Amino acid sequence: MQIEFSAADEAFRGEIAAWLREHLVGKFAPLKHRGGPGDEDAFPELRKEWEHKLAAGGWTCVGWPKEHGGRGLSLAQQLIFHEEYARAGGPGRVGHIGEGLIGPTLIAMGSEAQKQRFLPGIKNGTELWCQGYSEPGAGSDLANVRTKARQDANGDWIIDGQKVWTSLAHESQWIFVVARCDPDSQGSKGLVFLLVPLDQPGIEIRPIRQLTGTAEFNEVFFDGARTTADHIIGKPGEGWSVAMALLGFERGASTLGQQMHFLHEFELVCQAAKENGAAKNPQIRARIAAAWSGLKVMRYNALRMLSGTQDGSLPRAGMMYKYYWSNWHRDLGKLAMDVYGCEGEILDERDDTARAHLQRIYMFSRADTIYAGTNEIQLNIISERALGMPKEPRGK
Amino acid sequence: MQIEFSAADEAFRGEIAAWLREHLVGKFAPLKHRGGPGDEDAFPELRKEWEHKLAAGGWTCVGWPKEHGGRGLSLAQQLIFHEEYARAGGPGRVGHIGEGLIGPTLIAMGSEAQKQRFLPGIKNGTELWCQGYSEPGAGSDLANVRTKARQDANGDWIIDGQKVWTSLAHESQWIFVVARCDPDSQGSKGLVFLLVPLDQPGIEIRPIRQLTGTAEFNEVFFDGARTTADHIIGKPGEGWSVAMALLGFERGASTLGQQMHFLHEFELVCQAAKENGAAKNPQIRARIAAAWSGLKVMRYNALRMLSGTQDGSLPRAGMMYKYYWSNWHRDLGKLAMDVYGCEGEILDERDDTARAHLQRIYMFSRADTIYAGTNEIQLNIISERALGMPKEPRGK
Amino acid sequence: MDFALSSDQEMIRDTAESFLAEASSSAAVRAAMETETGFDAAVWARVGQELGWCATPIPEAYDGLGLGSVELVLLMEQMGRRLLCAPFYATVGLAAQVLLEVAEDAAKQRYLPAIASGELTATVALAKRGMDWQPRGDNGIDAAISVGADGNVLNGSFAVVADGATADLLIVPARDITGAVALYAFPSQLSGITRTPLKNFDLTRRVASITLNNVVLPADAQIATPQQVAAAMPCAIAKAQLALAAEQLGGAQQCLDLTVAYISERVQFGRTIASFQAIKHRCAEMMVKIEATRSAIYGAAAVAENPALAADFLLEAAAAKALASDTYCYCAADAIQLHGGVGFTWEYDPQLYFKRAQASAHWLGSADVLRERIASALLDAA
Amino acid sequence: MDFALSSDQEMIRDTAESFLAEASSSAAVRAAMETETGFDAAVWARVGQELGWCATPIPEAYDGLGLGSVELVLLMEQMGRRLLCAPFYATVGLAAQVLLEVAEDAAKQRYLPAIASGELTATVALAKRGMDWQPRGDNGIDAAISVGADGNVLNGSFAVVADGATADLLIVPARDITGAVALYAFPSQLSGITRTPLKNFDLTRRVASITLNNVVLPADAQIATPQQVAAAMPCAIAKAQLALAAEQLGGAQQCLDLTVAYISERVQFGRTIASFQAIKHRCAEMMVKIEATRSAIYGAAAVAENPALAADFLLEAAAAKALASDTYCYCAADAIQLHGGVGFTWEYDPQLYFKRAQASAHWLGSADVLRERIASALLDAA
Repeated sequence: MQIEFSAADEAFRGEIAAWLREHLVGKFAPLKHRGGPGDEDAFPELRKEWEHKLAAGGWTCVGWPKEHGGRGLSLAQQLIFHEEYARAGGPGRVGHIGEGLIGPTLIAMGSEAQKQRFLPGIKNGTELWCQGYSEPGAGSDLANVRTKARQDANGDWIIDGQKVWTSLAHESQWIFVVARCDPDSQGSKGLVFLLVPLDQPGIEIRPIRQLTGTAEFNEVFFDGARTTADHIIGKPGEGWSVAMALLGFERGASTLGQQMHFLHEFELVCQAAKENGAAKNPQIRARIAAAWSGLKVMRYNALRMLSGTQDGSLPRAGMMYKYYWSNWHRDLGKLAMDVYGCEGEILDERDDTARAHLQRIYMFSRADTIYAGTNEIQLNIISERALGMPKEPRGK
Repeated sequence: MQIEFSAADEAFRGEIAAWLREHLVGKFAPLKHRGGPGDEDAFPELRKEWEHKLAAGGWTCVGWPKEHGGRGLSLAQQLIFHEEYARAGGPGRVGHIGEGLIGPTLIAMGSEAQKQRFLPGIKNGTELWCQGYSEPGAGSDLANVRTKARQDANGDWIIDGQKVWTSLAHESQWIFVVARCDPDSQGSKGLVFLLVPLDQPGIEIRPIRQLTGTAEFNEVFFDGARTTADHIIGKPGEGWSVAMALLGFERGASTLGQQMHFLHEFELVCQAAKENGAAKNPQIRARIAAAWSGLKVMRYNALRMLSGTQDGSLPRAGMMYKYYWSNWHRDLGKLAMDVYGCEGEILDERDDTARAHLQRIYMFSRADTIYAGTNEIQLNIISERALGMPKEPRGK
Repeated sequence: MDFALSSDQEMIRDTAESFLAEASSSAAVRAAMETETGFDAAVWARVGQELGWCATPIPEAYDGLGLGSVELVLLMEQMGRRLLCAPFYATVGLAAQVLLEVAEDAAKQRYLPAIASGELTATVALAKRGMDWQPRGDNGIDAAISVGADGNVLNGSFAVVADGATADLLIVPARDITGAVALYAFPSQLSGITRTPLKNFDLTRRVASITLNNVVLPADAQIATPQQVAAAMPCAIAKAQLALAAEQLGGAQQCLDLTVAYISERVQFGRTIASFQAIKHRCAEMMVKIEATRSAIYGAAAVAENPALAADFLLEAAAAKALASDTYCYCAADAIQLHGGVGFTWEYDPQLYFKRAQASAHWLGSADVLRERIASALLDAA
Repeated sequence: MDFALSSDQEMIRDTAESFLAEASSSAAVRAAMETETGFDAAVWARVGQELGWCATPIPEAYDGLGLGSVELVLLMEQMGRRLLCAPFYATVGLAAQVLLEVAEDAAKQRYLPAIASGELTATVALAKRGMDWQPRGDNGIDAAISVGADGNVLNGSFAVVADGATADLLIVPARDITGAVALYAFPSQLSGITRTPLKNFDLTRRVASITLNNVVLPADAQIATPQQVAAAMPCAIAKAQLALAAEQLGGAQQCLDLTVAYISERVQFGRTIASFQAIKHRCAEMMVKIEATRSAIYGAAAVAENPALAADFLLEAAAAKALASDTYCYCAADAIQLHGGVGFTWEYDPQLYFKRAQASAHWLGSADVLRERIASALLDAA
């Protein structure tokens, strides 16, 4: 158990830091610290351009194996990459669903043809992806999929139904969809995992306005939408296991990058408290100290999770990871507003001020404990899988 | 809605306060603030003598109707009595189960003969009562009674089984018992409510040692214990409704007296904090302020509860009453120990010091959120009865 | 001693409840909050002139109804429950309380009847940087009087004033020529007054900044001396805290009611969400907090009516406001969480309450500040 | 960078786990806590002499094993889990850390080998009124050196000293003749030392008060100068905090494990208690707190090994101790609650953990104090 990085790793840290110092400037400067969750509609075109710039520098898909176009970085170097990217204020990645979720899934489970067709677009930032899992009737109950997929005479898939909470749908070219291919099936059986082009008449995208007033999420309506027979991962009926495997890639090295964003936000809170005198309020002080402890907890927790256990099982540190960060982040948003006091609710004209940033966190972090498994689902999972307590019975 | 008492009520306040000032002295002085929950084994003989003294002064059963030997006080005067009793440091009443629970139940549902037989002994403090509800297999699941009662040829009831968490069993002459008289019944059906003399060969009382090291509670074993046919309230099979009616008397005017004890304890905490400097700790200050708010909440909440709604239903203030006070009290115990810091765990030689008192609260208040309906049961009841949410399903 | 509501009080509450269910429905609130002033003048006219709510706490001597804190609390609770967009709180919950408790009788005669009749809206600027008033310290006030050719001249600024852009009458604390803080009231249209509506995230209640630049005050502008301010502002603020706490209570109650209604319909895993025990307990916790807050507020309102308990009232109002702020924030946050995905959409109402909860939590003292004030009274006295 | 335990570290943990499951079973703990000294000398001999645990953090130069904070943390965690009644914490978690970080080399040579071999027990008296050490302020220390005919004479008192009645070696801070606080070590049997065992509610770890009345010290008693104390005590205390935090973590883990085991068997309403969702979520919350605490502790232990991160270590140890104190108190309290009626009996074990949790929460700084220290470092620096 050691906390230091090797000299080679530290040299690598210098390399990525220098590259960012050199490139995240000029026209890209306004992107600093922008485009994260809750801010995904910030500068979409410029962020796509930034994605190309990153790709040109060889800084996309750094954890992918070299044979698939990645940089093949070690875990330690991936950590360093994500840390330095976030430390530099690198903007939210429009390509993150491709790079972090569907890309690794294709590498693990896709056909050779699919890899050749899709990986380069992800790697180069030219094809962006979004995720079609949740449905209006099935937010937490992910297996309760009602979107239907059937094959026509020549094998093309025809999709009807609706997905919801799809971020970046407007900016993306592709969506991966879990749909029910066996109409008599229920729950996690009879599902199929499809790759579907978004730009077609059978698909309509409607933004959902959030409590922030902005619209990061969308509803995606499928009305006879089509994709070809070869755009399937796994076989018909195996959709659930593919979908779950994909979610397993969520807890990757990029979590350390998220934490650097959190650190940045935490520092904004401290700065605001020092400036307006809230730093003299003993209760605020205690909460700031607790938030700082939480940053340490998340860092070491992620390192424990990524280092794994000898038997390869997902350790408890991994099972509580999402619950912990989402609640920490929500608390930080509330703390920030309490630091600002009466002025917390005043909206700044410019949306790149510290207060505007922290107001976004205050509001959008409410989604953190809901999407990707609500707090309640997380606690169910922890009690059932980590503690072996009885499963919550389904109704009916 | 008004908070003042009438001039007549205030005169009554002077009367009881004066009586206590005159009588709670001399040999009775050590009883001040003693004998409450968690301290029920303090000075049992002297407290029985005190009960007789109270009775001689006409200060027992003050809320009972005059025709049953009570003082027939108005609700306001009952509040005043209990407040002044507690304010004077009046000791925990060894007769409280008789006066507060079985007495009112007999008045409401007992036969004339039972009233004549039992009420005077309660009123005079010469016959003490304890409660036989909980069983080892059914702490929260009160209806899951396994103690059996059957009638012999001449109608006497024969009781076999076990009750637990019975306080004051050693000091009492009588126990009221809920037992199953229909061996084929389940749950709240087929139960009988019996009045049983404790001093008989078929009954054995074993104290249970608590986390405090002392033994306020007992197990009571029934092995062919007997009571006569006339010592039943209601009919065989009606035991559950009698038992529930009895519990309804728990939320009486004496709750205001409990609050005066709480105020006394709160003042001990403030005093300790001032003396040892903990009163300068901002977190302790915030907790003390919150505890003070809680005292106000409990007082007004009790007044709302006792004043009732116009339609006679138990208002929400009543449904949350027990949950609120028990958690407040538990928090106060923890606060007290945090005020004492490193010295909190040091046991004083004399057990009438403030620290000893607060240590008892710290430990015994853990029982507050468990007995008479655990926190979890309380929250079930609130969500189901007050909010109309679905009932928790039974297993099997 | 009787803690039940009288039948008159129940009627006041029930009337407000049914009026607001319609006049301040979710659709009505959403329409009002998109208007320039932030409220519907027609609804406001009904509230002030037809229903006579503005007259509630104002004594009969000033053409009011002469009712008390309990009645005002019952009204505020219902307004908070429905997020009524209106200058009621600034005018009646705050400004009328300040006039009643602090102002000279001449000022009361001049302004209270017009407030009671619903014709005059008013607000109070408090600390320089926000809606706050600390009984000790100078609240950062830089507004100051100087003597000009045409009488007293006022300069200064206030960063956040409730309904500051629309109120007819401004009441502001300012330093008199000795440097002590007195209270001034004057029409908001005087020359030299700049009222800048601020964009704020609680769209259901507007705030503005106010700058006073060589404002020549009318001769009768001073409504309270520094001595009167020092002596009586704490009580006025306590009454305003209590009214705000009641509004917060109503909001918290609605968060719970909306949540229970939604989760009783919403099915996941083949069951209503309401059937999950963890969810039930969360709702029960909300109810416990709400009822505790209600007890504190009703109790403080009863205490407010008893002059012999004036010192108690200051602390009880502080406690009620602290509890109400915490309870509202808790319930609004949990309403979003238990609504799940739709909870953080613009379309569903929890977000409106969530924003109001956070904004009002810092008006007239945060819970931290108020608890510290209580602690000081308990622990620092000799 | 690797955060997995090495196989050696896993072996240390697993050996401790299986040894203590037997040697410090509930029955063994309950027997030990009724003895006069509060621990079983035979078990202690096995711990110190046979298993070599006392040697763990002591460098090889002083006949130790030269292992680090990670290994000590793993051991302490298991001892806390089983409430081992033994002078291990006072001797190794506290006294050895003070000797290692603060003392002159001669003192290390004199005492550390004996501690490593398990032959010498030791403790440190800290603040006058409790087991605490504030880096600023004088900790109320009134113990002071004066010069007598036979050498230095020590007078003073300490109210609460861990294992103070049984330790062979006493280490105490005392004012030297200039009034500055230096550190002294001497045998506990010297004339003039009164060690009074205190009755305390955590029967699994004894405390004593110590009075020093004209104690004539050996010539070599001073083990650190005031300068050394000022410079190095914070790090020694941070190491002691970390060791205590690990012990607390183990206790919290056992509270959860005992609870899950009990409620998985206990049936109410025809179901195991473990099948109620609200109970499941409470257990999950415990686990989240425990794993968060474990991450903080393991991280701080890794930081402790890196001299370049010494300043970070002080804060991270404080954070770990604060988290561990809160987590332990929370889990012990919930263990009682979820055990229901039997939870507050003497017979079931949760009460033992509940008392240890409260007692240890105030050793070496309460969570309040430690968080304020962190806040000060974050917010008050220039």
